[in-house]
Amino acid sequence: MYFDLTDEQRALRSTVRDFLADRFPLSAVRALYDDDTDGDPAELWKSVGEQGWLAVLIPEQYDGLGLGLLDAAVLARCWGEGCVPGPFLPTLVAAEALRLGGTDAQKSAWLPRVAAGDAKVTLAHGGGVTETGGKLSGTIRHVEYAHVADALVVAADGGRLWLVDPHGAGVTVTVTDALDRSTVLTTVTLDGAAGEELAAPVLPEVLDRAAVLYANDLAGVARVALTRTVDYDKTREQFGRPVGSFQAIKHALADLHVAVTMAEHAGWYAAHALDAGLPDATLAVSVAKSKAGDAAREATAAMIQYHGGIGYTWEHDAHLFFKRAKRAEYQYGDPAEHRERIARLVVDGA
Amino acid sequence: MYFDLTDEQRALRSTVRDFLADRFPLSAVRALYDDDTDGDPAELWKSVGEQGWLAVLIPEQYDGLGLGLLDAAVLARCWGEGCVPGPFLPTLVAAEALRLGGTDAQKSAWLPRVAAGDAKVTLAHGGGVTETGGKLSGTIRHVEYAHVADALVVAADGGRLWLVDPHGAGVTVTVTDALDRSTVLTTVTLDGAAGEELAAPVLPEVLDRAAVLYANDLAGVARVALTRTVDYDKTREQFGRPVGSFQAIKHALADLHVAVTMAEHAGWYAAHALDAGLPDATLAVSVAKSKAGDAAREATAAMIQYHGGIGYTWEHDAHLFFKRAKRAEYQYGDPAEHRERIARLVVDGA
Amino acid sequence: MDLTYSEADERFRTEFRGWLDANLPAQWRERGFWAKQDRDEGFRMRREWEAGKARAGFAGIQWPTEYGGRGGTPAQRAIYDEEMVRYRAPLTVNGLGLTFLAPTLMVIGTDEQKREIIKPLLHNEVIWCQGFSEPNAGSDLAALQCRAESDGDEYVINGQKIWTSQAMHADKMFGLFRTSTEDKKHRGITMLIVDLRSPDGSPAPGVDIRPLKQMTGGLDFGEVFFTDVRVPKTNVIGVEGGGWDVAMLLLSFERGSSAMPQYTGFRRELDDVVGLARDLGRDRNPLLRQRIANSVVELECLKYHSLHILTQVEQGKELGAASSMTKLQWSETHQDIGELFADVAGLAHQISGDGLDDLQRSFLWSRSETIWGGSSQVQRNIVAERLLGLPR
Amino acid sequence: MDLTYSEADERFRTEFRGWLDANLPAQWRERGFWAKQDRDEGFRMRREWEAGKARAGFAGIQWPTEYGGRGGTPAQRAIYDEEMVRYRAPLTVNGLGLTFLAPTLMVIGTDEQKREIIKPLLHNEVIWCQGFSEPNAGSDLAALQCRAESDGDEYVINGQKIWTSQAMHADKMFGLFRTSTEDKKHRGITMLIVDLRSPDGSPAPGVDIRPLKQMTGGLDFGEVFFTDVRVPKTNVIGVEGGGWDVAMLLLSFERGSSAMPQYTGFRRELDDVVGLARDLGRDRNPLLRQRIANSVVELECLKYHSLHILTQVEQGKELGAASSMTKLQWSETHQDIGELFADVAGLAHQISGDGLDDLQRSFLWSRSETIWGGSSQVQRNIVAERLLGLPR
Repeated sequence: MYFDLTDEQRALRSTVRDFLADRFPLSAVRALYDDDTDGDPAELWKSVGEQGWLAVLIPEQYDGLGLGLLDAAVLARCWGEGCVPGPFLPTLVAAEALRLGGTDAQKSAWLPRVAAGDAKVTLAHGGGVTETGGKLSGTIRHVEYAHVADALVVAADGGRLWLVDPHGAGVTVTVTDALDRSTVLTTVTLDGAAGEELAAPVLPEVLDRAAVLYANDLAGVARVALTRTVDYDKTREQFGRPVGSFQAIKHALADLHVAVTMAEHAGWYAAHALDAGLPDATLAVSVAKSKAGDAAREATAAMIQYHGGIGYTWEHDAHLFFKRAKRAEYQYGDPAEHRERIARLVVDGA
Repeated sequence: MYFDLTDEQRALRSTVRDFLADRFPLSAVRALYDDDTDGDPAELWKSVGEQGWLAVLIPEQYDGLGLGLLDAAVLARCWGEGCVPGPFLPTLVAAEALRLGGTDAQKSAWLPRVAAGDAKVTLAHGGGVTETGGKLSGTIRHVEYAHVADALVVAADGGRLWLVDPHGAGVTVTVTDALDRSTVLTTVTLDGAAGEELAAPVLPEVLDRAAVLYANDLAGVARVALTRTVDYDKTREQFGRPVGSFQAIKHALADLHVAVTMAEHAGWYAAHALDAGLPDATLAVSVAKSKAGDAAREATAAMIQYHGGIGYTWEHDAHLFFKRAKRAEYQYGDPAEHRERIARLVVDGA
Repeated sequence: MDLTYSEADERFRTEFRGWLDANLPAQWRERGFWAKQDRDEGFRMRREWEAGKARAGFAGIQWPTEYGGRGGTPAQRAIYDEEMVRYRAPLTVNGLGLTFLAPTLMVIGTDEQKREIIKPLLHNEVIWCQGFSEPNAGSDLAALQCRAESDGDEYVINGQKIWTSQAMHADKMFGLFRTSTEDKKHRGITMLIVDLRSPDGSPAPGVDIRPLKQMTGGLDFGEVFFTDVRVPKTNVIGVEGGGWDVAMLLLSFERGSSAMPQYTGFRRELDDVVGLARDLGRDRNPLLRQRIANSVVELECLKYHSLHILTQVEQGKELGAASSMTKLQWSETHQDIGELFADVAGLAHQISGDGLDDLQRSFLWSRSETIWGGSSQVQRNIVAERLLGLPR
Repeated sequence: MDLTYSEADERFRTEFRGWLDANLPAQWRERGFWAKQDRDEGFRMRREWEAGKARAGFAGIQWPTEYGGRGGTPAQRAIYDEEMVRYRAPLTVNGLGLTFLAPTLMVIGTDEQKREIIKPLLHNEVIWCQGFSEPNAGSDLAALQCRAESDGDEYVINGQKIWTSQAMHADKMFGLFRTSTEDKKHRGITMLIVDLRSPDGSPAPGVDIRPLKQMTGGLDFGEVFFTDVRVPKTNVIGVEGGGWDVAMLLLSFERGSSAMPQYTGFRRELDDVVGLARDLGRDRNPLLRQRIANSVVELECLKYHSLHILTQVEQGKELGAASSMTKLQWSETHQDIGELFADVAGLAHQISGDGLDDLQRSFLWSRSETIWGGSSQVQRNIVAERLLGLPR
């Protein structure tokens, strides 16, 4: 019985935190908000690739580390803690589709490149994409970083998955202007684009794994939003007392600490449950994503409220957390959708 | 423009409050909890009849006062404030069915008796009652005070209303054991019972008027629950300070004060809207009932919590308020049902 | 109960609607119109239009005619507010002056102040901002530090103000300044009028005005820095050292105002959310329907509450701290509508340029509404202590 | 992460299940069985059964064998808790003694106290209650007033205790009494053992025990009044005047306990609510489904949290104030399940004798769970100050 990170996982977490704080602190994230670049910091991507973190879930035979989802979740949480931008999680997710469902050729072609940080891939799902004779048509909205991707994994109607070249004929990628600029959301339009089908329709498994990674991102967002607020309210004075000594604020922050702690536990449990194939793994995925979405929304809203006026300015970090939390809340199932799935499991016994 | 009670209505409220505090204080309500009587305090009923309050909605031609629903709402609110038992509201509601939908003969037979306090009537609805040749069959649960009623107004499938003699053949009334003993809930079983049909299927109008009366009862429950808690917490000390000086408790009580105040406004508005035939009357009914149900549930739960241990005892009044609030919350539409009706009005434009 | 307006009041409504029909450009009423205008140009358009409205007699509805007001009733004021929102007429550009400064001067201003300030304010000849908050004095005004040191017939101001609405467009500021550091905290404060602009419109010497960007990306607030700015002592409102009492009087004028404009505006915003739900085929979703209905409940309650407040005002009753309830009710409800919008739109709530921009801005902006003008925490303190009598 | 139990632990589970299969009467496991028993008779049945369980070696799972315990691991303790709930085995009748008194004595008891108290407690030869709360000292223990005045080798106790669980059945009390009014409030307190019964089982002279009826109608608490009750000084636990520290030590033993029993019990209760929804044809209602799912979320989080706590205990780590989080999580979640039950049942939630009685009682009882054992307000203070480090 051991419910905690291993020493190795803790060491990884320290390394990643230090690295990100050094290479991509929040000031760099804030700079992205004022930039007109492509929103994908190239140097950060390069360094992350060099660290080998993109290899975390890639099997050793494809030059990866062959670690578990829990290890990837450790990374995702660090990403959330720092509101770190770039197609890191999208690439992990799309590479999971290739790992789980790709043909040997597809895996050999792509997984080593992903592991080395040489290829960016992203998952385009949730649109109404139809396929006729290997040609795909349809529009998929809110696809992360398709504009810089080397390959798209496209989910078509019926749950089949296709590898699509974003630079190929019949593919248009339009960047949209999202509130949260720690990601880039694009619209992918396919008009008879050539697709190379994956060997297995593994979308449900991929979506579950994505939900766990984003739940951990959200848990990281929530924790730092709370910690920053607690620290600020320990020293900021109003009416001659630290704001954090007012009981109404203390109690609100205490309730958030409970909620965020539960989201953290749930994030680890769900990752482990998938790794270990526990019978309640599906339930755990939905528990983790709904709890993390709720906790992050509340913690980041509290970050604004309990910083007072300054928390509402462009210059303060609060809105970076708030906007990222609000974005990731809806990715891979929002809390209400995951609760309905829990109801299907628990009420309907489905 | 005048949104308030008139001087007459305020005077009525004072009279009723004083009367009830004198004749049926909370100690008498508590005594009912330990009694094995029929749960209908006969003397209270007699005095209320003598005061003429049962006549409030009865037209003058039937020896009533011919006042409006707002006046009846003033009474209902006083009833709630004191957790007053007895078939007062049930009789007002069933008499409305007779007033609005009864034949001339039915009105002449019953309304003067109701106005004088000589007859108790109650509405039995929500069951699956079928009618064949004037004979009614079916079971209706949670009918208030049918065991002491002189007449039942029964809603049958298809929305038709029938006057039924509770002592007649084919009628069985069973008293059930409800948590809230400031009412008596019965099960009425009809097995080919004789029914005398009303002239018009006015059930929807009756249910709306009942919802408004019960909303005002709930607003009264909520207000007194809050006031009692505020008063207690002003003096009760813990850690050397009045409990009510702790900011977390202050803020919770402040939020409740806003909610209860809104429920009070909504209760008056809905009654007036029906009286004046305002175009938003239906919306106002559902606003009032849902808001009052929510406010009363929260205020009475807070009454227990913020009294500490004593608030949880049988001897303290808190549970009288809590149980009444919880009962009336589900009568004539619970908050979720009324919100769905609001959605039909606002979203569907129905 | 009588929720009808008098004939005179309804005549006023008809008259005002007539004026709006004739004078409010149709495209101004379109959703998103103002968001598309250049900020300064938009301000100029609103400033001029509002001045024309004042010249036509539709400003200062309840103010005495001697100050250029209309001398109308509280009900007419409510009708005015209602119609302005119903017509989607532009918001006033001089709100702080209209709501706070002018009523205060009517009570305690010198004759000269009344004459020189009130009417020009009503006609937008001078735009006013308010200088209360400072970086370390938000909810806690007694802690403010921006100094005004006495020097002969003048004060010399040094320090900073923050969260100053309209700072970028204001000509003058009325604000609180510390004129003594020896008295008790809230005794050493004086309310002063400060010219922010040189005759050519540039900032006056020693005045530095910087926009403060919000998380919406908008620039509705500013910071104002003072370096040796000289102000004649005739610019005192009330008396030296009496600033705290003047501020309390000034803030009390918020109380009488009903929340009918918020009601009308937010109901329309909610209608837009419902429309969006319909467009997205999510209007049958039972969870969203409950949430929509709940916002309707809270807004309708706000309406009833406003009618009650209006009655109290018309009856000349003291409202006490009721405005804190009003603020809590509208600001918290508006925040819920923002969250509802996001849940209806899903990930699309993130995307600008999709026709959602107004709702998106409102969603973000509503996060500030529970902070400025007395945070929800401060309002709850007031409700608990002044309305419920709970101990400090 | 490794959520499997060791082979030894799983062997323990098998063994314990075997004992339960053989020794727990089938009808005891039926819903509503205990509610139907006479209160005193039910207590006697549970007391004897539990003593038998202790004799079979299934008690004091983690206690050293020298005290009659099993000498097991924290994991075995968790398995024991889990199986007890899974089998619907009756709750212990000696919980306060088991959870608090015995572990405290193991640390600071005299040899005589250890010998004379712990094993008889484990075998239910003596039933213990706890005398902490007083009418004016609920959350604020330092304010307690029940006096124990020194008189030679004895103390003379006068005053009252309230909210005393098991008061009607307890043989002895361990409690906090004021032995000095001169020291600082929390310094003049001493932890004493008091005999409540005469040899014939009637209350001891000067002891008056009254049941305290709760809003459920149940009698789980009592009040205990003392009039000149004499207690030998050897009955002090720790030292005179050291009661506050003893109490802190004593309460710390709650920390190590995981909330697996609450998890298992509440999940089963939630299953009953789901069953009820199905019976009433309301299991397709999307609002109720969200609420059910939300309770599942909170309970599953409680499970994960408990596994984490268990790990910390097994690693010998200091848990600090984490038990306050645990208490908040389970008590607030249980209250939500109560409200959910009422919303599923509608008006029927009011009616007793309808097969809903267990859920109905739980619904009401859950209202007390956020008050006793440190109210939610007190727990939030602890979380804020001790876990987040916010200033007092």
